[in-house]
Amino acid sequence: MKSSTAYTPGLLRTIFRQSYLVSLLLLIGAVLINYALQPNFFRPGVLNGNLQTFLPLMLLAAGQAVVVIAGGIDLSVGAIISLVNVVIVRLLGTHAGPTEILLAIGAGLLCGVLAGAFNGICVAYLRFQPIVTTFASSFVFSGLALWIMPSPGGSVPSALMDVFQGRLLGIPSALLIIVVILLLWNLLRATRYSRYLYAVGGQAMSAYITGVPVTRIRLSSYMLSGLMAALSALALVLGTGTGDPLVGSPMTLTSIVAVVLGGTRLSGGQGGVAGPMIGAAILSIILNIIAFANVPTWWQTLVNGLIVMIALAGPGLIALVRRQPA
Amino acid sequence: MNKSLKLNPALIALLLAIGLFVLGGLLRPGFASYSLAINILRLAAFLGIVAAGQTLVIIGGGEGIDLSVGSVVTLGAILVYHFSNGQDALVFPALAGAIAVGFGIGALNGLGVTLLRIPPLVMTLGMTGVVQGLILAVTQGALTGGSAQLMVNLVSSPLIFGVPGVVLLWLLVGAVLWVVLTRTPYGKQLFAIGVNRTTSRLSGVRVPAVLILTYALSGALAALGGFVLLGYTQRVFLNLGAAYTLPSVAAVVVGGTLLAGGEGSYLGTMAGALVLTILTSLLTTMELPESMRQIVYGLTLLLLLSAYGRQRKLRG
Amino acid sequence: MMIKISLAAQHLVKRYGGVTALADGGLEVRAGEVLALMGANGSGKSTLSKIITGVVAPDEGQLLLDDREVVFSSPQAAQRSGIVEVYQELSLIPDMSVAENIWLTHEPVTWPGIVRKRELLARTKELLDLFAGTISSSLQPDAPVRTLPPDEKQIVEILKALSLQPRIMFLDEATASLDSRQVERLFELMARWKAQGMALVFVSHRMEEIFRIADRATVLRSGKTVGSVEIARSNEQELVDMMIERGAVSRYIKRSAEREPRSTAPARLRVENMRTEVLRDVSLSLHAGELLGLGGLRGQGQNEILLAIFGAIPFSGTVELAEQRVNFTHPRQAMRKGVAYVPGDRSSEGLLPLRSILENLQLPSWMRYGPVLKLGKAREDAARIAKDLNVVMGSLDAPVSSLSGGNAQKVVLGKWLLREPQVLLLDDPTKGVDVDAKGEIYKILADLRERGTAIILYSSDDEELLGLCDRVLVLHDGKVQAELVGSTLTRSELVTASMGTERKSSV
Amino acid sequence: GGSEQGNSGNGGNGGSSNGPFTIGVSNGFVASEWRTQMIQDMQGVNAEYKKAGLTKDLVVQSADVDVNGQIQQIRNLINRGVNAIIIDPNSPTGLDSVIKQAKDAGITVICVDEAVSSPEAINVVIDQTEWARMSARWLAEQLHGKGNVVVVNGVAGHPANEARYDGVKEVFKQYPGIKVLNVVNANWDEATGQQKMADLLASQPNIDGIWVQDGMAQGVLQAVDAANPAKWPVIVGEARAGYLQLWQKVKQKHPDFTSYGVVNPPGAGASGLRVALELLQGKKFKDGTLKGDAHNTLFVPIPGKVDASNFEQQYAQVKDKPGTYTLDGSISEADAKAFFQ
Ligand SMILES: Nc1ncnc2c1ncn2[C@@H]1O[C@H](COP(=O)(O)OP(=O)(O)OP(=O)(O)O)[C@@H](O)[C@H]1O
Ligand SMILES: Nc1ncnc2c1ncn2[C@@H]1O[C@H](COP(=O)(O)OP(=O)(O)OP(=O)(O)O)[C@@H](O)[C@H]1O
Ligand SMILES: [Mg+2]
Ligand SMILES: [Mg+2]
Repeated sequence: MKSSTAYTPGLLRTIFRQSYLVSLLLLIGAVLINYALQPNFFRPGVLNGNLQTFLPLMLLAAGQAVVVIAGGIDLSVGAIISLVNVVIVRLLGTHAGPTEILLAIGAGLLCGVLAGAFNGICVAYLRFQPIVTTFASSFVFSGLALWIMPSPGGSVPSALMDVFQGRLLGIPSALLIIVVILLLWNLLRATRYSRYLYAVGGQAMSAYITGVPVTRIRLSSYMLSGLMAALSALALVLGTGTGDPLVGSPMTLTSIVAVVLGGTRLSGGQGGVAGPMIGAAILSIILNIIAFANVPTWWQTLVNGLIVMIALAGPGLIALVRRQPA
Repeated sequence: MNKSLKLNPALIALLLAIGLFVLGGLLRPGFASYSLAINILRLAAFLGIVAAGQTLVIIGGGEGIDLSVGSVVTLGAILVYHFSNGQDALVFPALAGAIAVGFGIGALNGLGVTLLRIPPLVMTLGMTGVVQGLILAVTQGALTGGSAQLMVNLVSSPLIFGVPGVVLLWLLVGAVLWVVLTRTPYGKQLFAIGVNRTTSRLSGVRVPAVLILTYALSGALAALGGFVLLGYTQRVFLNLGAAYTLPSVAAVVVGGTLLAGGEGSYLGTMAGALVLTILTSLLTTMELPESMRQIVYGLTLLLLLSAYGRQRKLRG
Repeated sequence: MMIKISLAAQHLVKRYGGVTALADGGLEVRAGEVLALMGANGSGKSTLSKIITGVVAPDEGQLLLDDREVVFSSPQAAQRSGIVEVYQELSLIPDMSVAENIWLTHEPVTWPGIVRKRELLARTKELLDLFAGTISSSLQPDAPVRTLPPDEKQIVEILKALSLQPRIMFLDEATASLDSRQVERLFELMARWKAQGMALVFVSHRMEEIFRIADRATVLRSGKTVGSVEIARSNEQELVDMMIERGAVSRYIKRSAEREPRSTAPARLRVENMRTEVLRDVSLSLHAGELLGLGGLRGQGQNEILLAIFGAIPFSGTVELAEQRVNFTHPRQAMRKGVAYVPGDRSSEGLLPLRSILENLQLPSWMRYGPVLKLGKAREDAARIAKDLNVVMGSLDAPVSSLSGGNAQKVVLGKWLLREPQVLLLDDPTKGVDVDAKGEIYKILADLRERGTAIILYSSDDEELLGLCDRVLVLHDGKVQAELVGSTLTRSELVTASMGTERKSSV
Repeated sequence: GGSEQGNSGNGGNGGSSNGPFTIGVSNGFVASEWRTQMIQDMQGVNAEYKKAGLTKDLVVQSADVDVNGQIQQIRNLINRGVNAIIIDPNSPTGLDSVIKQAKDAGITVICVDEAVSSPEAINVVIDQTEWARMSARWLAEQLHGKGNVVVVNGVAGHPANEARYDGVKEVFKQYPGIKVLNVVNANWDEATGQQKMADLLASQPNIDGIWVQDGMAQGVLQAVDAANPAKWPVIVGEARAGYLQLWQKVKQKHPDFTSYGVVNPPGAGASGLRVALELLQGKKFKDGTLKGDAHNTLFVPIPGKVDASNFEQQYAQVKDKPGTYTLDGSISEADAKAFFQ
């Protein structure tokens, strides 16, 4: 049947069209609860500290979202983080000067893009199924990470970390980065390229016969995801000041939960990047809430799980209630 | 599209398994031994049984996937361990209980996916967190109980020709699932749903009911997997099953079942489980640094994927 | 003003594994003419046009553009040479807006690839105005395509092709889902484009359309081009004979006059003030062995009636089967009570493409073959019904996607006939089905009617309604506009009723 | 923004004071019996201090988190204004900056179970390298200095894993007769350990000895028991109830079976708590107590080992405990005071 959600014209539509509307409300709710439990939440220092810890997952979710919008999924982002993380720290060496720093960061980002390209070639040109392909490639990447740095170590020039943990142009660096990413996304959203992304994710065959370079777009989506993973890794390096070949793996599945929390459907062709970044923030804030709500030790994991489930179920529940009267 | 490649993926996977095993024998004298073959069969049985439910869920389509199997395996084992408490008489009641619980958790997944329209991947992932949380909250980390001798005999000790019971149990599961998928209305309807839900509904199939049942079965089979795994380890651990979640998906895909749904077989999954287990064992027995093991494992998996399970060409 | 061009396709061959989609396809079209591409279902029309527009890679054969050989490795390549197609199965992205869809790949952009939104909307408006008066107010540039009815989707698809300012345009069954006014408008436009020197290739199964719009016709038969004729110097019979081996033309089978429906007998189906999002107080009754037609413009609620009776959508009002109040909330319940529904959209609502013909036929009936299926029995029954409907197929185990339109439609019918329904609901069952297959479907319906099955038939083809039905309800704007029976069951009555008293809101 | 953290704690200024103190705990990995026992031990010890009016309830943050998540845990503890934070670190170096922030906020930071490189923190740990050396030496001696050995390690790339294996390599260097056939990683997971061991036994008939880290020895012994080779290899074990119970079971069949388990005490957390309280009360370490590269590590003694000599009484202690219970031990208040001037 035509499951066409009735078309509501005018201003209302433009509001409801925002895929991240629900997640934004959730975020506000979460922040308020957090604030209620932690009165000093809005202290610049505290807020900045929180943003720094949220940032890596937010960046990762943004990259994951791009792949998802283009109709794919990337289970290797965590491994890419680990790989880039150790590459950067290795190249920074013991006492790095400006050139080493630039070199290391450049190489790290390139490394992420290449890893993404590897996924992209397998999925777009060889037409493997995304989930298992990226699951398989994640072993390759984490293996490489282990090979490059068998056990955690290395250090990062404290000057560099201070830049990240301090302020740029008077704004907390983490906040600045988030804002820049969102602005860049809005710019991208206005380009033809972003329409290709949505077209490929929405209906690859239609996109192809319309003349969209499907294969290349798929490839590029994975490269973007790789790049964002690399940025996330960079944020981790600057936050932790060390290299760790295992650091990324726990973040992979979380990034996907963040994408969905952000109102971006895994079926592709819909949603955006802002939502998933919000989703990532929500997931991190839940940890704060649990921390400040004095949840008994043994119940923390359960409470966390339940809150996430409820957050995921929220939109569905609303829709369900809406469906009932009909 | 391409008929020659579609030519029964289950068979391809089986050939791959045998090929890998022989290759192992060449690379590593002593690999292709009877005892190791038996050992591989046993290990494959654990993965295979856990991947059984995964197969059903994936065939059901709609991005169907169950990432909660790992945690349910752990829960199942813990329940049997606790309630059987080492007494043969209590093994089967405990098993029944564990399977019932697994069934219930799966049903919740199904409800979330159908009624609340939560994408299966995140629904089941979230369920993992909840189940793990429940285990911690209830046990507070103290896992008490015992594993009955009966269970140990059933799983570990050889029954006939040194073949342990768990392998026979696996074959039984395989036979049952083959019947279920190809010879029952449920199976036919599951494939139909996997291909096209609108058509199925308009042909009188109760799509949500079938899906909820499917996720429930996946939970139940995962709990069964926990039972057999317990028979092997004889002790429970908080992360007993975690290592099975994603491999179970890989086994299904290597077995030639489409992640898109609507096409596949459990026989394929069984072969897939064998392939993955042989690969892991081979890598274990070769003297390689862990980093190399991981890289080789990943690349080989990619190679397997290239054999089939590719998506259709854009340009006909 | 466009330069004169000509396109010739010669000896094109395309095989899909076993199936040969196109054995020796060819056509020739010049600027400023409309070429009708004709042929039965599965004769290769779509394949031929898709090869020319670069979507399908041919196995053999060549393309000549202005007498120079060309190879299109992708749709873009063909587009660059000014060749575009209005695809039979459409090429729209559901979640994107009308404007985004129409201009995809050639949006007006400024550096660095930023799309000029305002200009985009303006240009889209211009295009939409071409169909002003035949489309609803909800067809706006920024409306998501997902929310549009089939006819308006089709129009967007046409405008999308037009927006590329082509020199050669293929329209593959572009009229199949349009209503009569929209077809009128399309023909006016085609005439205009033709005058401007565009070459048009027009695929349709509707004879009267061919004779109205086409200059020449090229006919395909089972993958081979069997010839071309000047429409002016030809007639329906000749074309039909070229299209199908046996000269047998379908004839509408009217009820034999002596067996009038026994209106005195209690109604098999009665519907009282049915209301849905679209329907407004529809009531009807249907007797055993009666064939009731639903007419009117597309999307006036015809298929909502069928879906509601079948329990597939919620509604208010009452439905009685054999004088018993029923309240179906799921098709399964309706199915159990002997109601059957053949959906309008074959591929997405009627079939399981990946699965075998057997599984498609038996999908509603598996329960009958025991908890552990007696496959032998199921196969027998399926084979029988497939034979009755003479479905042309490799075997019951062949994937249903290997069937051509007509045969696929017979499978959809067959899966319900297996259950010997009391009430049969049909949503445009001959849409995109060739003359030959149409005839066979008419015959099946007649037999069912003789055997006392109560049938409701919605058709977008007025001839069909007039030819087949005992009674026709004309719907307009969710209400029954008129009931045509006996003397009033005429074309003119049907058309006037279709338009309704007041015209539809037009932008 | 460490400096800004400074004023965000209430009463978080270390120095001399006599409580009651609030102690925070950050644990970044929950799916482990060892960690749960560690937390229970700490809660036990804290109960004493609470009765004495020295502390309030422990503020425990326990969740499966990545390094970054643990940084967030610690930040939250800082923002709650606890007086001391006891960390079981997910990374030896990754927490340095947040630990510094804690220090700047005047909070005492103790790392247990595993050492961190940050000079601002005090590590209260057993010497993981020595822990490994002990069992490696025992194994080498059992083999009379020659034989084929396989090693079953934990998570490749995990610092504790590397530290321990370094110790092992060190020892084996002194015994040229010992040949390491193969090294596998079973991720501190009993089931994985059992499966990998089964593979090794089936494919390598000539294994004389097995060195295995704790958390997997049980699985390894089970695999050996199941394969039951003609000549049993010498097996390093672990000091867990489950393993000792299995040991006892094996002894029934193979009276001459012997093994060796070094205690890796979850009580480390409790020890850390005691040290933390001394520091909070303004005590200073005796000179030379702190060792390690950063001179910030307090090695608490390894509480003991299980071998043939003391198996019986050790087994008696744990024969009714859940299999996951680890032989334990933590320093007494007196021991703790002994470290201070
Ligand atoms: N977006 C696209 N634009 C233009 N051509 C495309 C696009 N996507 C695919 N194609 C063409 O469609 C065909 C199928 O795509 P693909 O490259 O995956 O097939 P292939 O590589 O020939 O298959 P195989 O790997 O089995 O040989 C190829 O000829 C490719 O060049
Ligand atoms: N992708 C495909 N795979 C296999 N067979 C195909 C494919 N596409 C078309 N065919 C077969 O090729 C033949 C020609 O199909 P085509 O769609 O060109 O016919 P058509 O003339 O357009 O029919 P209709 O009038 O129903 O649109 C049919 O038998 C069809 O089943
Ligand atoms: Mg066609
Ligand atoms: Mg067709």
